[in-house]
Amino acid sequence: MPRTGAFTADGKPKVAVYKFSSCDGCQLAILNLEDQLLDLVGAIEVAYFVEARRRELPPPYAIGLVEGSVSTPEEEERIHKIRRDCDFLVTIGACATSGGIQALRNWADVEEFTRYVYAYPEYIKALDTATPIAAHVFVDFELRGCPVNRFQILELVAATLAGRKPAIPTYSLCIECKRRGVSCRLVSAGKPCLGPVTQAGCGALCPAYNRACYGCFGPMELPNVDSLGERFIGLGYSPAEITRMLRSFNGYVEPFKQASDRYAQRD
Amino acid sequence: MNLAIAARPEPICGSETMLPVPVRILDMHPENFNTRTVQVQIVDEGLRQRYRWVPGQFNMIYVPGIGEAAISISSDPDQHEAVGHTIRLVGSVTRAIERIGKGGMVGLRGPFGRGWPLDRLHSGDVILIGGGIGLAPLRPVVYWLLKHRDRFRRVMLLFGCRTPEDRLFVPELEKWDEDPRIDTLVTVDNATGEWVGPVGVVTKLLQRIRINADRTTAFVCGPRMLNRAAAWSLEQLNVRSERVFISLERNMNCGFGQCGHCQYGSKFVCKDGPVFALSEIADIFAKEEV
Amino acid sequence: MRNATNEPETRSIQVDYLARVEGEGALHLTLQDGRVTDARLRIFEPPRFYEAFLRGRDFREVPDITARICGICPVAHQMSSCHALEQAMGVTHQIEPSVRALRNLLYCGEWIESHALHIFLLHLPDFLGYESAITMAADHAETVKRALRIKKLGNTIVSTLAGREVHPINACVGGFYRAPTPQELMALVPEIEFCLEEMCDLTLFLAATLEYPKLDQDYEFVALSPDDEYPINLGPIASSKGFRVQQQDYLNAVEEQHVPHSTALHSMIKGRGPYHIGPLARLNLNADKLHQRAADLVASVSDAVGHGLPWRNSFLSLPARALETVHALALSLEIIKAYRPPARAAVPIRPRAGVGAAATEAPRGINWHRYETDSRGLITAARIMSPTAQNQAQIEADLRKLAPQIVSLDDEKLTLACEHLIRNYDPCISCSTHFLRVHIERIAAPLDGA
Amino acid sequence: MPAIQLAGGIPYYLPRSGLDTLVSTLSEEGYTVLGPRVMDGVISFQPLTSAADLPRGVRDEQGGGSYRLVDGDPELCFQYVVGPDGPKRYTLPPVLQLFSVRPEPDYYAMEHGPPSPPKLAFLGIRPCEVAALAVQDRVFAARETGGFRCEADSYYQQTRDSALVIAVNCTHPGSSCFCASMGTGPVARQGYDVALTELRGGFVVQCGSPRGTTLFERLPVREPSSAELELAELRLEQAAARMGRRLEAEGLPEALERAVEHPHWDEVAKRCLGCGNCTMVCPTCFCSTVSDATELTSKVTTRTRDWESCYTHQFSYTTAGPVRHSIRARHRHWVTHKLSGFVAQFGTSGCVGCGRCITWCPAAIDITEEAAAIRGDAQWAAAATAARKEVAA
Repeated sequence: MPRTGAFTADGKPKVAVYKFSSCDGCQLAILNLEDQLLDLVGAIEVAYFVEARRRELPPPYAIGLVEGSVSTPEEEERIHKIRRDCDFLVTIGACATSGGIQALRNWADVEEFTRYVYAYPEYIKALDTATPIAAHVFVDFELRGCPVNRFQILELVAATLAGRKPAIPTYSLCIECKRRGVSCRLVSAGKPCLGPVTQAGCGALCPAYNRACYGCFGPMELPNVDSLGERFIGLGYSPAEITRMLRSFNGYVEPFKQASDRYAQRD
Repeated sequence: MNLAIAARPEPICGSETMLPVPVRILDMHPENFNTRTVQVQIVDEGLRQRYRWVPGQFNMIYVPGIGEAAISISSDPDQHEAVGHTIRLVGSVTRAIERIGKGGMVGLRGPFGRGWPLDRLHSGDVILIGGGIGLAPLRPVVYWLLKHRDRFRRVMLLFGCRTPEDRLFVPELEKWDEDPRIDTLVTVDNATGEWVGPVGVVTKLLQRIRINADRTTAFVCGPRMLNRAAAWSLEQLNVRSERVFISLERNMNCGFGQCGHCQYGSKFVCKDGPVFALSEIADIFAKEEV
Repeated sequence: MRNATNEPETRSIQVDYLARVEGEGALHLTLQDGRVTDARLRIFEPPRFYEAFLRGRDFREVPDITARICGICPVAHQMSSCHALEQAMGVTHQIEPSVRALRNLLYCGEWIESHALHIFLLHLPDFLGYESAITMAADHAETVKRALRIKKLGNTIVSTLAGREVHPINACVGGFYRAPTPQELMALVPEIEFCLEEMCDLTLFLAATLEYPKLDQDYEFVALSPDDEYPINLGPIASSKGFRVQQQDYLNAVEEQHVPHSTALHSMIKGRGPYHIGPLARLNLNADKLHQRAADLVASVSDAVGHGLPWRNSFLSLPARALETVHALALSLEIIKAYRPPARAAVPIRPRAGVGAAATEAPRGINWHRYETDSRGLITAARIMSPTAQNQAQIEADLRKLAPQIVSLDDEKLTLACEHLIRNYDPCISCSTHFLRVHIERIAAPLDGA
Repeated sequence: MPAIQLAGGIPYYLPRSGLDTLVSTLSEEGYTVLGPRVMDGVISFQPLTSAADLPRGVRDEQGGGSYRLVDGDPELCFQYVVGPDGPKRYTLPPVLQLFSVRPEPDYYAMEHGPPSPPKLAFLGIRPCEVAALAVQDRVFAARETGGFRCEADSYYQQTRDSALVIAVNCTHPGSSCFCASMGTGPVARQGYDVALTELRGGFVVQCGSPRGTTLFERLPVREPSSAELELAELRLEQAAARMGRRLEAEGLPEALERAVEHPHWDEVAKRCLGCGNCTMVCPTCFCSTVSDATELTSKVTTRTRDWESCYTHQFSYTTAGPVRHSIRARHRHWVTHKLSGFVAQFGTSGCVGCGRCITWCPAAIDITEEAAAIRGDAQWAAAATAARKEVAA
């Protein structure tokens, strides 16, 4: 149940936007809603959004949008406070929902990584893993994508304000691709397209630009990664290449992680 | 009252297939903590006069900006001024209907589907088995049966729900309980408060009454598990599957077999149902994920 | 979370989360007896180890991965990666001119978007005394709407050419996955023409209406400086104090140094000190190569701000950014009108062992990437120097320079003044992959109170 | 096997040069001419501006999960099989606005209904697609199946009523094709205004409706020579013999109804991706979902109907969760509905043998192989499996 303090006196929901380990692209997606931005800030109260404003309103907040993954001890603590501050917690983008590209460290020796990148590794206080927000606190809704589709953020807010379930598809990219009338990169060009196991939402961008989907919206509902992987093997791709395809921006989310671990072993 | 009641009345959909017509919420009556009975009236006088339905049919109720939900009609089919729908506040549409409240406006398409085969009930015993919100589409049948009581021998209503607080239409249940024309039995899964009645699943009530299998027709509506249990129990009691009718729930989306959502085997629940004779669906009734 | 404590002798100003910058940074300023004893821009953006996990990836994957360094300037990282890897693969000379033109167009889109965002939504509130563009919009709705339209056009250019504005998907090592049709690009022309007029108008408006704080700093400006065009994708790297190196030799000119009292590694010109990159540096070094539409405005803008080029005041980065936006809009028009689709969108590449390094001009300055590959085309070594990392030492130097002017202000105003100055650099902290090492140790220290 | 014979009344002959006149005449009459053209490596069904847009000299090679364009006879325009999309994209658009509504405090105001239906000419669609239109007619023009006035989809109905169907009989069936065994091709038997058969110099023309006759009488047609007629019939006969696949429909609906728990579904579920490609390319699949989008400030709601697939998890959603949770159940539902459910619901098979679901399935699942396995047709199932493995390798 939303707390009364989570709304302004005139009934607008207070919205907070938080950043964890990320590239800022998903927050920027909000600012990229140029045509709807003024309507949006009129319909909600932007209570906390460091990238956009200095002013802050105190919690509680009706909606919290979280970008980024948890990769430092400080972030590990901060997310718990944020969970308490927000009535409805939404993760936006691949980092927050699957760990993001930085979750590649989860398969590596982070100490070696630190030595490679930083001259003074002793100053780096980073966790051994970069993990999605839901690995730490309960998350009410997840918006996928690297980056998130800004219209899905808008839909989430509009649906929440209207009181309906947001229309966010969880089916395969192929459905979106075919609706758009894009020619299939896998069938008609033999390219290793992750579309059949990737969640729709981007608008089938890559196939429309003559390239195979690289899975930036992460796994679809109940994906059959192994079957697609076998098809890729048939097309001449090695287990190592398939492992890399799966281990990109959503590599650490379960179906991709498990499949990539299997292919890594076959390598 | 027209006896040829199972003839499917023509739905009212505005000028286009998917276009709801505006209806006003005349009344919203709380049945229990999460269930409301909503009376709506078609605003357009002409459409209201044309609108007819039979027990067991459903309407698609539309809340702009939220969506549509299939809701069975729970009022008296002879009452034409308003149409009653009993809703449980579990989804965004039903919650929105409650928010809009008395005096507000929603959209309606319907009635859809084929209702209970009242025209085929020649005589004999009628047994109604309802579980939870499944009592709603059976209530119009009770009204109808009581009006045509002399045609039948025995009329029974078995109703089960989770707790006494989950009961619907409580004043009516009490009235029917005292009405000698209908045997009403209510059971709960968990007895709370001052409940002294039967406890247990509704099919257990079947053991309490003597069924004359040769002349019994059963109407069943409840959650999936109840429907299955009732069908199985009635089979044990030798009631013919042609005379067991079950109203099914699926995700009706268009209402007339064009969107594909509510398919059950080769049936469209919205168009061929929601009421099916058990014999029609016996092949798939107990199967998973059909 | 802002916290300012007042003590008689020593004042300590701490801004724990710098607002209206991209990424997370903090400022720590210590003033003692009217002097600045410590000015530190703290970056606590968590390490993401890009250079480390790039190793072992296929070279073709690199532009998609490095785009994710920064959501604000993904094109910059993609372009630097592509150029560096084309060098490593030995195909640089095979890139068709029309592919190069498309790359410039893509980059123009990013400049327009990023500059419009920064000028109007992040920086302008400082000049007009608002905490954000949200409150500013209540009084200046018209300006904000005009700005949003220009910003949107920048995004539209990027998304038309490359699918989406954040992490675009069409650029690849060797060119593009699909070259746009002339019709797709021509559809943009009316809006570019409209926004070009608007931006010219707004540039003069900004120059004439805003009051620019005084600051005179003896900067060493560093920017790409090609012979015949305003710098975006190509050209050697030059400085206002005299060095000129090829892109791959950048590390001959700059190095990273330890700063006293700090574990910070700052980029410095070898043997000299901090340097300034970004719009101001580009403009000061390359004003003669601006597109005519922008060049025509330089005199009036200079008059309005009371100073001719070169501008040695980082507060004048705002009009510099505005002029560059005009330039990018005018250049986009020119590229689109001259566009002929390339014979092949991308050069086919056979992987080989190689080394490549390249710099491009991100909206906030030089973005330098270097890669080594093995014979299968897998990355064996990676190094990335992002613009904000390079500007950090200069920002701190500016803070020390500005301090005497503002030291008499109360804490709130002083904080604002410092933040305003930092925002001159449009710092993009998410980008700053490896100067993080500097301050990361302070994350353990309590954020509040000094 | 009886020789294939051209149907219809007195045939005409349209020289190849007449194609352009055909397209321009249609455009002049206000039709949007839709036909095959090469786009991004496939032959897509798109608006044409002239006969030059047709895929002249291009052929497609299709197989399980595979499609490639290759060079063909430079004289011929219709030597492809079928592309991924056809008339369905236009009669049942992927996204169709149903209406928009502005909620007011006391009522709601309808702002816009559906768009007005276009006037379309389908040029060069295959007999299997003509058959698919007839199947969709039964779904959306509910009159035939005893529905009510408002149960007919008026957008579909009006688009169909005004559409002109100029079919081209199939002389180049692909390896995924099995229209001959479904009785839907390679020669169009009904449901067309005009049916063409392509020869190197031009087309043998049969008119199937007065509209077709009126149109072609205005074109530079002549009477075909007996050699031309013979050649056309020979080509079609050869085409019927060259079908890549076969589906034995006899007794299949009953077999599928009995096969709910057939172990074969578990086998195919291991390969099925649940991606829905087969349903998206199928010319008879009609499933859709409606959804609302709201504007933030005006609260204006737009309701659209989008293509949906029975392979999505949410498709069978109820308050108790999706009914068909597993990929096994979803795949079974599709195959069963297509080959059996349609018969019960609409009195026709839902499959017209176009082979799209085989070609565009990334996992190369083959409905003819599935059907054979369910029927217990062991020999044919084994042969089909072997053929698939060969293609995959």
